[in-house]
Amino acid sequence: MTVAKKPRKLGLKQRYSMLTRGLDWETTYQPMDKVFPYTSYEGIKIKDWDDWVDPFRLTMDAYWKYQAEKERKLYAVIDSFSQNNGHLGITDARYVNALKLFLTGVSPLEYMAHRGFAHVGRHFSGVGPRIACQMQSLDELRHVQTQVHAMSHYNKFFDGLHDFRHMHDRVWYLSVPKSFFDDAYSAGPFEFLTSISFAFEYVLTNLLFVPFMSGAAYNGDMATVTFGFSAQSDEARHMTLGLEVIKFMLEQHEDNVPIVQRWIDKWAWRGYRVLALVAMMMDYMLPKRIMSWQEAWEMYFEEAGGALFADLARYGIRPPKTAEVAAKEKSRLSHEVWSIFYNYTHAAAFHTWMPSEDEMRWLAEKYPDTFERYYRPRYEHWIAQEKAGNRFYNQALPMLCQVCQIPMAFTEPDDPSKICFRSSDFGGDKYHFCSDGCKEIFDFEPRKYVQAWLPVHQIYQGNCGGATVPEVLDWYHLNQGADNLDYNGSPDQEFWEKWKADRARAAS
Amino acid sequence: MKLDIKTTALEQRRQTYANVARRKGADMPASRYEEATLDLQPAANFHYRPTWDSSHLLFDAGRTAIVMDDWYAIRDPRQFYYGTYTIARSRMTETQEKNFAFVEKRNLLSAMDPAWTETVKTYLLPLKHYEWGANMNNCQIADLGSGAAITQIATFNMADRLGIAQFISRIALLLDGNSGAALEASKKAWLEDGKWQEMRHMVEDSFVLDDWFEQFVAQNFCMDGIVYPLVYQQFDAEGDANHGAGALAMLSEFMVDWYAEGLRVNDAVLKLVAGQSEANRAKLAEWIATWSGRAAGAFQPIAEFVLGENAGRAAIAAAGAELAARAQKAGI
Amino acid sequence: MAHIVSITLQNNDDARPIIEAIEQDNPEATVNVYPAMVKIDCPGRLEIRRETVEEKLGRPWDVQEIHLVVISLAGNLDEEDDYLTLEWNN
Amino acid sequence: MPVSAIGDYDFEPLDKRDNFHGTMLTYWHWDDHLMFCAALAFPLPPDMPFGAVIREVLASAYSYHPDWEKIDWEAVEWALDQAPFTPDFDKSLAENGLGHKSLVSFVTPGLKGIKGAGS
Repeated sequence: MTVAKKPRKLGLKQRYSMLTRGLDWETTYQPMDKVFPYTSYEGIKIKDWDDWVDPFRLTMDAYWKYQAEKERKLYAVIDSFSQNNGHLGITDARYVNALKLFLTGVSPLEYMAHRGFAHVGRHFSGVGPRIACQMQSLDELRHVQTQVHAMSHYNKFFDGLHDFRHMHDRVWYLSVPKSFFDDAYSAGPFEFLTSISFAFEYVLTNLLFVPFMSGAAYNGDMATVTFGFSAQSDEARHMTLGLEVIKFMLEQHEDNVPIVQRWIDKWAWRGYRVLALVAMMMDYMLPKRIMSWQEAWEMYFEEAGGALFADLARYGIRPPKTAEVAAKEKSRLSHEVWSIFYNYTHAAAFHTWMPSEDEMRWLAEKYPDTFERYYRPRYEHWIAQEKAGNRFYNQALPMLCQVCQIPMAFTEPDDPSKICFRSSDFGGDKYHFCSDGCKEIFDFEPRKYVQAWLPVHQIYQGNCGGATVPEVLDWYHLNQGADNLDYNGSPDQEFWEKWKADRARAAS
Repeated sequence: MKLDIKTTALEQRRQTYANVARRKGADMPASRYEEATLDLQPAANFHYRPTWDSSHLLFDAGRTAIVMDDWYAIRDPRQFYYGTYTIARSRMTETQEKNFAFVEKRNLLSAMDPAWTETVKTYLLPLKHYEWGANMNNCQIADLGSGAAITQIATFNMADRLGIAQFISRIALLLDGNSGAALEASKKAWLEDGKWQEMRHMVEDSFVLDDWFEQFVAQNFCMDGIVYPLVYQQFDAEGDANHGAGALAMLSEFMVDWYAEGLRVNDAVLKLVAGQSEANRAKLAEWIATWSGRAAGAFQPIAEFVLGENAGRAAIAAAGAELAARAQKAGI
Repeated sequence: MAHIVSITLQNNDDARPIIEAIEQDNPEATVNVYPAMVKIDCPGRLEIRRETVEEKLGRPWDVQEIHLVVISLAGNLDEEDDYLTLEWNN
Repeated sequence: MPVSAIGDYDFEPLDKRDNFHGTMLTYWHWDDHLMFCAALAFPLPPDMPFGAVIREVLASAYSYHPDWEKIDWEAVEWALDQAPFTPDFDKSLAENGLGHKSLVSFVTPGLKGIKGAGS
């Protein structure tokens, strides 16, 4: 009888290792480099894939069990949110504009992450990292789908959410997040993991999800805070994957260090530029605020990132160059970005507005060095113009950065009053950048970035539905007069004021 | 607070997202499956070509010979999106856990004939590598496929196949008392045992296919269409009837249910794709002929080993005939 | 000075026993409460012990159940049957 | 640096001048007036006179600003691709040395935006 009498007890690590390691094999009927054609071209040297340390040790059965429990809870909240018309419980309808930006700008990236992790989940030649990537691919599908479902209720009552996928592929500011992820997905598998798992998930997404979602809770949006935190419980796994990937590459070969360092510099910068949208969401779009962008940056990047990079120093890794410039920009980033959207909200699928006097006091308190000096005078002028029936809309299209694709609105690191212009010549043409960070990225791989689909240039080339702004907005599927323009006077505002009046009447 | 329910605040401005409304009509409420699936894949204005495949764009529809007017014509008959998928699997896993606990507690595998235990180690345990191969192929479809509808199906397959590989590994641990010896021996068999080499050869060839839809056909229709009916129906029945292996069938309940569920999906996908054009139909017919023939030949040594030469051949032939009948029903 | 490791959990009933267990087993930990979440910081190292959580919970607890309530982490993670630790190696 | 890639990785830039239907792309920036959040992009015929750009193009974009009508055009300090230059208003953009994707920026002495705060 071969069935053992008393099975020995397996610890978590051992059991996980037995159920995963060893599933793969060295192929012999097809050469390994044909089965895994993408693992060497980036120059990363791996001596032994078995050195990989699994971050979390979830077998599929445990994965299904825990994830199903999370999904049951989440959908119970989403159901009750819509049954109870939870959209009426938020602090103010202006808040919904943050959700519009989230659904059109962020949710499609979750989908990209799903496909990107499927790509590396297939193409790494080690079983450990592949399983971690595959689970993440599955998680990311969860994130986009739960976001679409949570926002589905808002879409029934508010503008700007109705055609998020179509818009993501076309609308000018959405090319910022889109190009970010296209850049990562089109890179090799190691760079992809450095960009998304490490730079984005480990170093930066806390800034997106944690204070912003806590802010959603503070503003009465239970559906969003629930999907946000439920997604974050997966992010904790993803973050750990990000850190393990970096350590794995660094430990495998010293030649990997400079490559990884360059990727960290590149992706921390690129990710930081995308998060400029979040800076604006935090400081301007949450009616009740938890912390300022600057405070969040200090807590999640400077403090947490400081510890992380001190830990990686033993491999010869230094903090990303982003750190220095971002420290200089942190007191102006959100204001510069809000100004961009205030300029161009007639071409955006969400509303902007001028902060109230209370809100300006809060901004002044949080940003004592910059707000009163640079932004209040501008805002007061805009407010006066709006009162006079002359709300400012910038009538000409902006110059864009070739790499991050944000309008060239960022100021010199050492002078908040001067726009930062950088440029390079390549192949007989000029290319312009918003920063040294973006210029360095271009200069290293110009052939990649000359392909960029820059919305303003595409409009001028006649590829976006027509030569006039209304034609372009039609091409975006933007409902003009509803999705766009100032919050004041919008159908969203009319709806909200009416509801508030009804509520007041019912209460009296 | 008392509220007038007729307040305008409760008047919906729209029923669903515009992309869904364009397909269904604006007045139709949409299902969660539809909102979470339709048009989710980026479709235009890609910025950079992939450095790993610079002859294509990201999400290039030209990565398969199959041509569809609309890849979202494909729907999952189970209507699985992540939530419904994981909840369904967690239910199946609960049953599977109970079965494992039941078998383990009563040491039921010891009721198997010792010779049959060795047979099981030979035919069942190496399949964990076959499953891992199926995981890789579905992962590749999830990477390169066209449209969220089909890539979502492949993503769930990818996870399922890893899960099944792990269930098989757990059977191995039950058989070797957690020593890992059976896991190692079965990997050696997959790599070296002559009976397995045509299978491994076929699986490795499927890894390097250029066309992801051919991979879908080869893996999910043809190879599985031979392997699953044999292993989880014929072999289990033989073990149960003649070798005291009833408990083993309990441990493969997940696989049996999973395969039955997947049949409907795969057949529906093929029927829809074949119905799009004669060119698609011809391509599918070609792939099915190639891969079902190959799978039948590759698995024959195992079938003969388990069931005996004649019964093994007959079982392979029957599985091949069932595949042919399914293909015909799908219009191929 | 030791760098701060950190774990952020949802502020709900499932997480409460874990938060209490962390406080008990990590005297240096600071608990920061935000809307809907709790961020716990600790210099150098933080440990979550299964035994302590089970005491608080009054039932068996699998360390992997942490997946249901965790929001964010900072530090190198090690997970075993009996504990989960976060640590910086410097 | 070539891009790390499998196979050739060299593609036509999307913004070649030929793609702009006879115009060339130009960027214009008014210093100290960040109420206009960024420099502006205009596709313009290379033979368009420099002065006509100011009158017909820039005026429509910038005249919203109270400083616009106060500009002393004789005193304006110009830069072309960040090097000082003196445009001839009567000559064409091309004759003034502008190329595809050139950046023209200008400082208007004495005018520092709303309340002198650079907006």
